[in-house]
Amino acid sequence: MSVGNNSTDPSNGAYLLKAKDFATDQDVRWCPGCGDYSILKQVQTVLADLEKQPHETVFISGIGCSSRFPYYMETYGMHSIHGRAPGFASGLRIAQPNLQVWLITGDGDGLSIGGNHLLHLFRRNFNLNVILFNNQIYGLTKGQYSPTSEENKKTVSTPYGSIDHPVNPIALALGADATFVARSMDRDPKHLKEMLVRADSHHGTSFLEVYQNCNIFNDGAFEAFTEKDTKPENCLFLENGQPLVFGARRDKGIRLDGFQPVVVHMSDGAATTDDLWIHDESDLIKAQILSRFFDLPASEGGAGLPRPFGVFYRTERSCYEDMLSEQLRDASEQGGDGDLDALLAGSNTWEIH
Amino acid sequence: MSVGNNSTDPSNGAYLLKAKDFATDQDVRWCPGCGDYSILKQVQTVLADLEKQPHETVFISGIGCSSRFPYYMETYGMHSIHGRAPGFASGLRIAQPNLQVWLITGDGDGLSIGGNHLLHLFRRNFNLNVILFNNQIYGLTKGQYSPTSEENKKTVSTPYGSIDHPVNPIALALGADATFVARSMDRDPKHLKEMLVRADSHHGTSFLEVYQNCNIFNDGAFEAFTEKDTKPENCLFLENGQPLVFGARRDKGIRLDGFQPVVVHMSDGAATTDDLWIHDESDLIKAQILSRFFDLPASEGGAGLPRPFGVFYRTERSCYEDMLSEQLRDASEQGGDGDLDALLAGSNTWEIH
Amino acid sequence: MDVNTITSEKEEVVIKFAGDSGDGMQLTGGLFTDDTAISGSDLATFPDFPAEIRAPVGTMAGVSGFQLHFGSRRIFTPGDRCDVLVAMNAAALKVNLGQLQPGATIIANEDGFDAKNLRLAKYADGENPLDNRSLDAYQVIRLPVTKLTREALADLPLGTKEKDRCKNMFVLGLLLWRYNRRLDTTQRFLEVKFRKKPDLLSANQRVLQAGYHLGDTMEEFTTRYTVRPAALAKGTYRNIMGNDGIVLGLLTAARKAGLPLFYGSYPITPASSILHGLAKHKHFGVKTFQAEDEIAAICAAIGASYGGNIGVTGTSGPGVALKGEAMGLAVMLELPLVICNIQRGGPSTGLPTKTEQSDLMQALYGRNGECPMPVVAAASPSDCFETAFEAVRIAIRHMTPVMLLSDGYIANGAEPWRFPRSADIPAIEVSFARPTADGTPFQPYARDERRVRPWAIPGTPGLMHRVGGLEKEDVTGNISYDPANHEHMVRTRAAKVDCIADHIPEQAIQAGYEQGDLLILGWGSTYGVCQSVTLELAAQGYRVGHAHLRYLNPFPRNLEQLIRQFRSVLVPEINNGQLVSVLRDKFLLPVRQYNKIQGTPITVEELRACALDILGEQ
Amino acid sequence: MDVNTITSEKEEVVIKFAGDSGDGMQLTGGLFTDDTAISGSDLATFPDFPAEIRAPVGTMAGVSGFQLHFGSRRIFTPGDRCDVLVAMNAAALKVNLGQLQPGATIIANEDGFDAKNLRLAKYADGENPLDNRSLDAYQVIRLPVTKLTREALADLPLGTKEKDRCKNMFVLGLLLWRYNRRLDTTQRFLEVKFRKKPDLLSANQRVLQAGYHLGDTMEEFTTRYTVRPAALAKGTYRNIMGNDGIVLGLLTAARKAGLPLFYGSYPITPASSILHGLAKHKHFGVKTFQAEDEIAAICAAIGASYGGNIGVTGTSGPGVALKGEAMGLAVMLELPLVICNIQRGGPSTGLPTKTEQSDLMQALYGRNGECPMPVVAAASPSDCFETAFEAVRIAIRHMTPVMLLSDGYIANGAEPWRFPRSADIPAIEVSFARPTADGTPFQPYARDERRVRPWAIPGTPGLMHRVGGLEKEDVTGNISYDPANHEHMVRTRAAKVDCIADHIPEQAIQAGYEQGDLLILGWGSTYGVCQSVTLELAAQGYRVGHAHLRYLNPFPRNLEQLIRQFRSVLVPEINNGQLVSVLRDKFLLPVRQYNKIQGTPITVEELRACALDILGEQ
Ligand SMILES: Cc1ncc(C[n+]2csc(CCOP(=O)(O)OP(=O)(O)O)c2C)c(N)n1
Ligand SMILES: Cc1ncc(C[n+]2csc(CCOP(=O)(O)OP(=O)(O)O)c2C)c(N)n1
Ligand code: SF4
Ligand code: SF4
Ligand SMILES: [Mg+2]
Ligand SMILES: [Mg+2]
Repeated sequence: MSVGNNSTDPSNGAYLLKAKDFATDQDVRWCPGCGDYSILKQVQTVLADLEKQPHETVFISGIGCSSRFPYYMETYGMHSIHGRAPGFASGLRIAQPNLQVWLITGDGDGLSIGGNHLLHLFRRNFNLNVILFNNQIYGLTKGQYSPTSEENKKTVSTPYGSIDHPVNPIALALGADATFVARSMDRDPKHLKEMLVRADSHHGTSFLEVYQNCNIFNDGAFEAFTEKDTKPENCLFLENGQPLVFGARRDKGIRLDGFQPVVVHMSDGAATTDDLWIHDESDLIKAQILSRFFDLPASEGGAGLPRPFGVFYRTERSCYEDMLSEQLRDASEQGGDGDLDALLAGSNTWEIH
Repeated sequence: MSVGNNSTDPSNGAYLLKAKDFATDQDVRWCPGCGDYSILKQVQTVLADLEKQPHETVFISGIGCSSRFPYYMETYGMHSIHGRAPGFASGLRIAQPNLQVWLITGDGDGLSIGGNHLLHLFRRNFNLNVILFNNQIYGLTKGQYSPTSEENKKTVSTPYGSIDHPVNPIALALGADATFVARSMDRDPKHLKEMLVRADSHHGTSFLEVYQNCNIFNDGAFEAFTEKDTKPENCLFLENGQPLVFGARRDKGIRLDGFQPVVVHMSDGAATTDDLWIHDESDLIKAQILSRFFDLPASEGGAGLPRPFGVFYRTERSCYEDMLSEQLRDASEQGGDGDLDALLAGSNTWEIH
Repeated sequence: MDVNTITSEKEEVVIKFAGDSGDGMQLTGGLFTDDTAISGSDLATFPDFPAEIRAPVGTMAGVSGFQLHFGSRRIFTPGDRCDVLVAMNAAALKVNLGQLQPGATIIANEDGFDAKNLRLAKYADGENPLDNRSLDAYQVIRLPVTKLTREALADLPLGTKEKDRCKNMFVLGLLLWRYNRRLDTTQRFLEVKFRKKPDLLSANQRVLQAGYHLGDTMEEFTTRYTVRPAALAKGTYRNIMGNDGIVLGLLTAARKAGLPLFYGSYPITPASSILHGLAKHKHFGVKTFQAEDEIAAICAAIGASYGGNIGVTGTSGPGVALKGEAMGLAVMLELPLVICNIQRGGPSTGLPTKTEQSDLMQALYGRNGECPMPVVAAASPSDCFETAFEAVRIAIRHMTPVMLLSDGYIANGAEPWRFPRSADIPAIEVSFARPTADGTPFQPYARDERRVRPWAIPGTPGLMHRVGGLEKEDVTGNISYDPANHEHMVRTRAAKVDCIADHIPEQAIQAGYEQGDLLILGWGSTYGVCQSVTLELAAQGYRVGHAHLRYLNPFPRNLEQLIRQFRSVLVPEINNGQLVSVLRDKFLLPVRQYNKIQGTPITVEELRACALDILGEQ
Repeated sequence: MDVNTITSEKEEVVIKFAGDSGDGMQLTGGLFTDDTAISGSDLATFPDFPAEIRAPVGTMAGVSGFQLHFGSRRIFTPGDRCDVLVAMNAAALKVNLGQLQPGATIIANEDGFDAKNLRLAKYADGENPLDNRSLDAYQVIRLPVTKLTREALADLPLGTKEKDRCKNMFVLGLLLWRYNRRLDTTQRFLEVKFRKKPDLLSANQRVLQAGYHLGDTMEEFTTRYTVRPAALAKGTYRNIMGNDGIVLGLLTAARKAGLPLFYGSYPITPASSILHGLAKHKHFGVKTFQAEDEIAAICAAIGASYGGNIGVTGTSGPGVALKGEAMGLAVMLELPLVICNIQRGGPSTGLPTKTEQSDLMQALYGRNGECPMPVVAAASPSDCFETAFEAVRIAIRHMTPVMLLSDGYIANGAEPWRFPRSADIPAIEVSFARPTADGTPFQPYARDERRVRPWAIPGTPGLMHRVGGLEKEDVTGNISYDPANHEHMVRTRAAKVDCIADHIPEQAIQAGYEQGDLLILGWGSTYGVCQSVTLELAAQGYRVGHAHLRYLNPFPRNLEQLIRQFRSVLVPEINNGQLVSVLRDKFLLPVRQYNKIQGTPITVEELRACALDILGEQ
């Protein structure tokens, strides 16, 4: 861990880690311009800001460009096998409940081959943070469509266009009873950092989908949300307790007609912020409605509902490893610390003289 | 196919198949009293009622007690491997789009090892019917808890009680964009048959969860919903376009306060059916709310919302195999039927003389 | 004891208790076994359950059996053929008739041979084997057990159903009388079992006594038999089943290594009972994790080992097929891991409730790339304890995944076990990597003389490093595409496994001659039959020896030399010759083979005949 | 052509085109190869791509290369060492210097050796290999290619970036001149390629000519070289890469069987291009299905075969590890299926972009239970066509899953192929089961003389039946726990695969002597090097022969006898000796082995040396 020009904690004079202290000496092998760089930088920054200890932090990934991530973090790390990171992370959480575990996955790694493990991770609610790099493509294998690719996508494996209906990761996570569900994007460092902090602070499995640009095989997939001219019209940034407002002049909002969300314009006095839907992170039903703001951005001919970013839903539920530790504690309080000789003897023995 | 005492179609004098014509000569190996028997009987009856042809019908299952099903159906059948039935069914649908495919799975087969395949089946929307036998236990392996088992369940594998938060199959299917989502129970043959007919009539993947009693390892898991004294209070039978009414005297209903469903009593005049929520199968958001009527029945100390049975949600979306056939048709219309010699030669050849 | 019964002695007896799943034959057999053990006999038992969870009452599919073989000599198998068959109904008789000794005794419950039972057992209309002289070759004792049971309980306030459930005690009592036992032990067990149900207790005790006294009173019973105690090593014994042996072996090894045990598994026959057994022992700090599938189970176990626990996963053949990719990763990560494969009949789903040894090649080769892994195999229920301990020891000391092979026959079989005292069990040394004093960078793939890399647990300051499935540079562990490094690593991983041979015992001859005409070389659950046949033939003067392989990869260093002490080698396997292939490959040695692929153990008769053929040719 | 250049003849030449990923070296090499092919030379090519998708410009990790070996004699490999290296930048030179012949020609683009490029190539400060005499052993031609290109395009309305993208044409032109070619073929290709971009077309043509003319004008170039046409069989040729060979083989076999082709796959290097290739050919009725994982992919393929298509799945080692359980089911179902394994460096994720032959044991044994499966292996890019055809034929005619092995070296390598005329390709006979005339019940596991069961497609009236992974009774296919039946079925499944040996060609000697001192016995991608070495040594009078195995299970009937015609057998493999193990097991035969496990092919030098050692000992 290279120690840069020291800055110290005024309170105790202890050395304070900086973002670059979380960087390894390995050359980063992503393509120039890849959205992964930004995510890496924000993660390193956030870990430093949160004064995390590198040796108490573990990054576990599957396989994919995104899953190269652990090699670039000066923490403990495992670049495992395709789609299975949740398994390794679950075992590690059980073995070492004091470590901080980050799980890095992609739209293929986490939603194609690894979908089932992710769902079971959500329901067990292990206390760790999942960052899903969604670039709507298989990057590492050079450009096949992925479960999140839009319909009729032409790729090397679908020259006639893909015919699978895409996964809605947020809706899926909610359906699987995830306790923390959020979305951010590579191109908005401030928001991304904020979401990383939120994810870290949640006790339970935090699921953070990050829109990430693959500038080689799927360049501009998220332009409508990331480019400053279209972003304000297409992105709805969720803030707990705040009305759902968006638009360059923050003059548009979301109101609910019964259950149907509609866009209302406040400029033309058609509505005021008081009429608007107030975001409530703890409301699963509303979160499920928000997760369905999923059609094409208006600029690309969609129904015109903006794409939400931020924390859709958050709830408290006991974590698997906490309950397990409790069972172990109770068991040894009752059963004692386990008398090996008694165990070996079992309930019924006899002597041969 | 044993042909019983003939009954014939008055119109054309053709022999009409009866339920027992869909039964094989194999002894059924389920435990006496198992809920599977009822489901088998209803399926055989429905196939006969719908005048299905045995040779055009295929049952594909994974592994589990429930997955023994195909052996008892005088149709084509494959008892495949654990959790993978969706793969085989997908391939078969693509190869033979004219066959009628039924996929039989269990809560372990379909939601534990096979969860991911089921989700991808849903989004691809192959035209087939999935019947998930949910007995909230692993039957064939003799009684371990399953992904649908209630929390703190004591089983051979969890003597201290299970600590996994259970899967909500309906919510999960909705989160995965299934196009037909319904629930029924082994003990209500009439309703079960109705749901089987509905599932069959849907063009796309029909997901039907059936509560099934495992009287050996999880007896009475669904008593509250199946026994006549508690059933009316705990079950809400959904009918499209009808108000949500339940109760022995059909005097209770569901109203929505904002998004919060509440039980209202019509006897005490507190409400009339006009105030009630009208079921709309095509409304995904409402279906999602209904899927959350999932806590313990009131009789077992739950919040008091009844458990819904019937079709939660239904929508039309193109099926994978139809779109694929179309692509193939277009391709040969453009590319011609494929000139093998041209293919072998490729774009660039030369002569050696 | 009344005068006109005489007592005769027997060296060994095989009894089969058979009845409907509901007749409680497993309990009956178990109780008689306990009493037998205490009487000092050596013994072996094997249950056979119906393939279905609950097959219809009275059908052959529903017959449940329990076989006990005991004697005053060493007993290694549950026995080929039965001297006594208890048949609680017609189906039980039909299913087991083929397994009887000529002249065997059949104790039949008449009440289980009524029209209905006969029909369910698929006897021809009007045919009752008890009447139609078809059993003349046997000594048939027919008793209206149900009737007698009800009579014995006539005055008790129990329903007929409950009363009938006691009828197995009647048979038990009768057999205890027949083998000259006393009732007290069994009484005590019943007291424990029915502590909370006093009326059931007295009912069962009454019926037990009724059966016992019938022996004294009934003319038919002229003889009682005694079996002298066997020459067993002095000490304290218990009964043990194979999967329980694994449970205890894993718990003991973890304790002796001072590491928490993590067991990740997905239920599958016949491995599930390991999960069940371990889950009961949370007060030993064992963490059991029922995963969503076999892949998640092994990955979680690897994750736990990465975190400094000893990670173990268990399954059967089809599950192992799913774990191949993750095992490959474990080989690359060079972390401790134990994979238990309780083999069953294959291929595919195969015969889940039957036994087989057909996953050896899969254990050795069922992964992509050059992916060497140590493989050990248990030979018997009690040997499961030591083998599981060894698997953990090797995994930890050599930082490698280890495959432990057992099978359905061992898993469900039981035998007496002179269990060790914990104090006598050696510790397993574990050394986690510590931060380098001089702050020099940590090298996760630096190796010791055994080619073993350090185990550096996340949470340790200063040892941050990255591991993964891509080829890595030796010493530093950085990703490396360097051609020479790849070859070096492939050969290093192989050498690391080979070098385990320097840290395991040499192969010994376990019975018979150290050299001579025929070596019976086995592995796994054929141990008992190999021992029996070898001792028998050696006693008859044949120069036969038996060696049984616990270590299948690497082999003990002296194996080839040991084999070459014999003119012929016979390898009996419950597969199509898998160890044979490995031996031919390793030693270019023509070996004879006996293969039985019927989901059932090789019998003494079968192996003896084969061995004698070979000896005859010489 | 100007007077002061002379023309000399060469028997063979190896050229390496190397530059940054962006420099278009693959295209340059491809175009030069096309022209070379038309000139009548025999040839072989191999690309080497950077391991990363887009490594940083100018770095060694970013170097992309294309190697061409052509000559007037038969050419079997891309060549060990290069006679000519085109180095578009410093990194390209550094990466490839090790591969050069002594005295080789280096054509270096000066503009790629500026300070920045030198630094990125990790040359010491101030060191430029073009200046510091470190290349004195070679003949260095340094040209400011970028500058010259820009000059050639000075007056064109293109951005510098676009102009610079033409610089590979300059080199191409120069090399066409050097090897005495004309420009017309290449011109034609450019016309096609840039049909829609006239300005880019003229730009590229201009630069091409500029490079060509430089040859005439520049003093340095005193010699042009000609390579006579090789003695190739007359006919029409095309170039083919390995995975395209599989694509064509599968499509042709399906067409010749009159069955729709279903390909279920999950992307993985280096197998993905089979999926890409097949997806392009929907007008051949091929149905491609990109599944959610490898397990779903093979299950879907089995489902398609169950439905009467020919189901195929393709992957690489780690994916095969996941398919083991489903392959076992396919063996039980006895349905046609082809599993393509394009092997890569292992174990685990290993070296995804490198080649290896280390999945042979996995192919043979990587499943639970006794689970025999035929295995065939392709020897070269063009052989992929025939081997894929054979795999489909065996799968259909013998109703069995078949494993087809290729590897990254074959997949990405290319060679000229005298492709067949469809009319000359035999049909594959398929007979679906038809309803029994007499209405007798259908027997799904009745077998013909090859032990093959009927293929009864759902939708056929009267043939309703159930299949599955549990052991089944022969003939009826009903579930059966009968011990004897299980053994019968295990042996039947094995015999069924063995009997395929009666329906494949006997093994032939493919080069050199039919008997003698040394047999070089290979399989898979070592074909070229085995041929080269054998022909060379045989020409020198050594009694060496070469046999290359396409059929790895079962072996051709005559294999052992053929092997025993030689004093020694040498098995070269890009693994740790897997075929060697199989041969030792099958034939108890000591074989010599040459193993290279570096992710790269065995070179002629290496194999020659090893062969000579063995011959020397004799
Ligand atoms: C078992 C297995 N199957 C397939 C692959 C090949 N593979 C590697 S990454 C990948 C998908 C990557 O997509 P994604 O998860 O979206 O990551 P990205 O590269 O887009 O960041 C695939 C199919 C593999 N390495 N292992
Ligand atoms: C690969 C694999 N893993 C595990 C098993 C063992 N197994 C068979 S069925 C089953 C679960 C059955 O539960 P469920 O799907 O709910 O079916 P049920 O028996 O309850 O009807 C398991 C774990 C198997 N056969 N194959
Ligand atoms: S391929 Fe795409 S995702 Fe992968 S590193 Fe390059 S730009 Fe990033
Ligand atoms: S175990 Fe349960 S689910 Fe299985 S057959 Fe018996 S009762 Fe039915
Ligand atoms: Mg991706
Ligand atoms: Mg179940």
